[in-house]
Amino acid sequence: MTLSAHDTTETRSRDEPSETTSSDVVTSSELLTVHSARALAGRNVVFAGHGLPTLAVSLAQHTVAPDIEIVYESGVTGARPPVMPRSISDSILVPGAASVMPMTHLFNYVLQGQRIDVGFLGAAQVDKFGNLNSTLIGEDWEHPDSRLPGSGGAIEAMAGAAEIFLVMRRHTPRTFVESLDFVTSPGSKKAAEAEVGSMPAGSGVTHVITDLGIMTRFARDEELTLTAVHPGVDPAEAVRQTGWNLQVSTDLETTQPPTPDELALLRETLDPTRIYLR
Amino acid sequence: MTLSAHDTTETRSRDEPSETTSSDVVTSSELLTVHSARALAGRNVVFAGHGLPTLAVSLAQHTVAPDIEIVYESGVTGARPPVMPRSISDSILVPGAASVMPMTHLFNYVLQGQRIDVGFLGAAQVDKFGNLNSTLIGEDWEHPDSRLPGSGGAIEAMAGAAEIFLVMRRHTPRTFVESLDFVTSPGSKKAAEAEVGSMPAGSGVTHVITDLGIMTRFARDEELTLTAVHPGVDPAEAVRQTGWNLQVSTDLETTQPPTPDELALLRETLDPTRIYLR
Amino acid sequence: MDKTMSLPQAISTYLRNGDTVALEGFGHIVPVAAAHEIIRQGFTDLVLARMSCDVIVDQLLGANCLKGLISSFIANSSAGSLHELRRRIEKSDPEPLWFDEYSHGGMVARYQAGASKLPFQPIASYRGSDLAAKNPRIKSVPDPYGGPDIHVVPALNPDLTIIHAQRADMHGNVQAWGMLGIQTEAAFASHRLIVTVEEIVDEAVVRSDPNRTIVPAHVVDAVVAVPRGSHPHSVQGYYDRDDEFSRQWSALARDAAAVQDWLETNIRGTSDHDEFLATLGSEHFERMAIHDAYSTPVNYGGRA
Amino acid sequence: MDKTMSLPQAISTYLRNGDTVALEGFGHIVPVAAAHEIIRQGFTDLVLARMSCDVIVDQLLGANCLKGLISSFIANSSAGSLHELRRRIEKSDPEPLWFDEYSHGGMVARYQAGASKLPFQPIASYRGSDLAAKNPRIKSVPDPYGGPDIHVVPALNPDLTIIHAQRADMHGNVQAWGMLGIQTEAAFASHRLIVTVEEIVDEAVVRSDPNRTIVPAHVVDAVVAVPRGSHPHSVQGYYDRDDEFSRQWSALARDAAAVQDWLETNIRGTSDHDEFLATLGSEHFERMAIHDAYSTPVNYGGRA
Repeated sequence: MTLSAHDTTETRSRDEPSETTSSDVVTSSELLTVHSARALAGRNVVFAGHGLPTLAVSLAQHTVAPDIEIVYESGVTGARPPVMPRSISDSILVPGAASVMPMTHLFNYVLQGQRIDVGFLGAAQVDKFGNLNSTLIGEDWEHPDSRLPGSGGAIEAMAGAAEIFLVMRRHTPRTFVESLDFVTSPGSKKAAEAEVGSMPAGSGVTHVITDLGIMTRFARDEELTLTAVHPGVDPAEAVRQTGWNLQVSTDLETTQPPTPDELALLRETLDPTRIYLR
Repeated sequence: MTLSAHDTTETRSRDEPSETTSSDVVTSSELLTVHSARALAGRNVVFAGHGLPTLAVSLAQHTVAPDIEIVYESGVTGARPPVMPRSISDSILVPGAASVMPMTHLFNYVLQGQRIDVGFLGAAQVDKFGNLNSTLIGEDWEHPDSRLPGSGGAIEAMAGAAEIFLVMRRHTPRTFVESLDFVTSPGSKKAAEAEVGSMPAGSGVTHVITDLGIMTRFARDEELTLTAVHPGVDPAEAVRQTGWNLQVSTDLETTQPPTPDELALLRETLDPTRIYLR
Repeated sequence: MDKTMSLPQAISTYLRNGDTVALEGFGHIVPVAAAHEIIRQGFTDLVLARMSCDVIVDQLLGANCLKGLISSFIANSSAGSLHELRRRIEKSDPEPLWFDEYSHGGMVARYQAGASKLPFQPIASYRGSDLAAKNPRIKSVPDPYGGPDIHVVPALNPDLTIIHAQRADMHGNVQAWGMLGIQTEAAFASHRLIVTVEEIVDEAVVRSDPNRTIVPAHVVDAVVAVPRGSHPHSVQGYYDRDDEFSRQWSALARDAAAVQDWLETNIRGTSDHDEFLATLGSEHFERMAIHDAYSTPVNYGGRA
Repeated sequence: MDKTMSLPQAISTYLRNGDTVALEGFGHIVPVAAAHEIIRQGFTDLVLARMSCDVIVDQLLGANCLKGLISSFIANSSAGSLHELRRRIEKSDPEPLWFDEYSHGGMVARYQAGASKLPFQPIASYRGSDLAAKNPRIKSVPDPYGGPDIHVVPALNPDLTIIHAQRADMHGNVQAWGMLGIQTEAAFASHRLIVTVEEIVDEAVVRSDPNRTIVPAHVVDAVVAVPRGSHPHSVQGYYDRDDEFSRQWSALARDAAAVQDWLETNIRGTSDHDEFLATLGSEHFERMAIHDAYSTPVNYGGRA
């Protein structure tokens, strides 16, 4: 899993970590966290789960967005846990937090209330318009091959947040698919095309941050477009690992590797025991 | 305002207080409070304003309904104020109370939530089916002769409570009317006859306690019937003072005067400084 | 982010003529000082949303700040009538007032829908009431689960909400206790939010009791320290209500000219809330003194 | 009124076969001991309402207590899958399960409508979701204010709700802090209500902080003292979560026979919650120890 310096201009293999300017070995988690944090510049209120999104928001607070505030699904805002939380309902989030809202306030007034700038979500499947499936794999909805956790608050985050950032640890054709087995959280295009229901407040998925690069989409009817690859990633590989005919930006960029400062913050200040920085 | 013993068998004048078995002078407030308290037997949760209803519930707690609980419109339950509150939003209600609910809980979960056995209301006008007006006097709704406070929570108490007790200090044809100028809080009959809206949960006004006697009504389509007069009150006087053709029960009773115990509780324990026992 | 500012600055920054402004607080922690500052700055054509009216409604009307009122109870609590308001409604004197009337339950539902960004909220209590007949904004929808049509009230989304509370940190995490009214919903429903508080406290105080926070910082635009900002209403743990003030208002406001004199002397004639309080005299507040009654601390501890 | 009773007595008094029972608590203050007592008493044909599933859902399924589930998240938090539940849904093994699925927002709205005795609650988030297409109980109504039709979810009114909290007085005034979930709404929505608590305290403790009460006494049928009643979930200020227990469950429950063995030994083989805890050993709980972090008291004082 180590990477020698001469590999940087070549297409690296999937399981190899990328490299930083300081020649440190950067894990996939670190890479995803750093790019998630950078994408938070200019945003104020973030709805996030534990793990990478929490780390990304913490890093953003130390770098691009000092005043950014994180809201957890458990109703906690302004948490300052002494150690990384183990889940969004870890009671370690509560001592010293700025507020704990009852669930009616969190779901009605904050999420549906359109108070969130960016919601972080994960998914089992995503399609080209940023529709998400976290419910099931298989064709028979009543007897799926694999039953997944379901929405939780994902549907509300998608509908209420101004933007959704999707973090996917593994960019593969099984997760980036042409057609979802189940549309749990519809993106803005699919929602707009439906016949019934309130229009979603935001743009749906605007950033997908994967181990290969970054896809973005800005307008409702726009497809996710590969706008950046990580150093050493061949854009053709990203296209191959995507289950639809992925559009590649004519201005395709190579992401700037994590800086020594970013890595030092992550490793020494934010997750020194490497709970999430696997 | 004093009353000598030989008057007890005669029809007393409106402004004279009635008499107790112990020959104490009983004020109108005391009389109304005692009969309101007695009517609370068997009830558990009461929605009440300050003043007479508060006193009545306190008296009931000491007599016919030891476990009865009072809920205030300000969200306070189980209040134990050291002195009588001056209004339902007097912050003297809070120290030592069992709970203070936010207004969403009080209006949605307690009142609309049908958690109230008896709601005490007053009104500027009441009609034979227990419809109440607390909005305006006059024929032009946009420019009334006299604009009154409006509903407050009266509409919600009427619709959500199992029963409403109406306390009217002065029984007159101006307040007991054939036709209301404005139906603020519809009784169960009028509500049922309307074309739109959820059916009310309870029976509407079941008891009207006045300075002349007590009217009751039990079924939705039943009119208020004079079922008792206070000692010394001619039932014909109650009929005269009512703006509709008041039905008088064939089993008309004379109310039992306040007992020495009830009066002692009111005067010495519950309102020793006579804030409400005018 | 430090959101503290002065009251004049907060009002001039976040209020515009013609706005719908919610001033909430149910006989307790009422933003009275903020209402007075609105008068001082001479705002006009406002629509005021306030469940339970009180002296500030008469005062804002007398100062010609309001073109409309959204309310569910228009008396001066137990202190009597609001005569400036009654003159407007009964006699269109000095001019008509647009009055959008609901019950308390209807106002709660309107704020709740507004905070939740729903177009409306169902309400079960309006069947047969003339209030629903009179107000065309109270509508109904069918019940797809088989019950009768149900009334709905529209979302209320004020341009500006102002609330008063016991304390906040400089970021705008607001804590209040005692009778809470509809402040949280009015705050979330609003496009802009000013919070006046008895004290701005160190964030460590707020963070020692996060369940006490009624409005989180990200909803707040300005935090203003205004001691005695709720007078003549009470603030639990700080001062009692001034019933004499409220009763005297109901007597004074029978005379429209007296209202103008009072506003000229006490509001327009004072530069700020401190100066207004000074006109009442310091002995005045001795009557409103409270005793102390502290809550039993609870343990927020997590794993060691 | 003294509403205290033992857990077996409370469950046998207020639960019936076939009931819809809500067990709420969002990864914190979860009524685990009460779920185990339901298993011990052998109830069947229950429909369980629970927003976020956890080990007790697998355990109630394994014990054949449930014919149905109403939920919005069916994993074992971050600890893995609930395999007993997955077998039921994926393979109807050992038999089909009626599963009424919503999002968290939909469950919140259902409880809120139930608590408010409304037939339904509007919800803005379901446009375009297959969840709404799949579930015929998610319907829509027109918006009389001119917007698009809006989705609605039906009221949820459990026959019995059970919640766990830090403390209550004997009358049933319940106080909780930390992450609160949907307990207040589940309590008010229910026809019957059992509250298990870490401690039954003197009413003076409760009454020193009335804003901390999440459910007032008049809604409560039974109050039961069950220390460590939420294990393996945390109770703020009392004990931490037992993640190892939850992870081990996800491993164990891959084997249906192991689930039966576990229930036989640990639940049916123990007479009550204390005996269940004793099987874990007292050292087990040292890992869940917490430090203390007390709230700053607030002043509830009124006029002297």
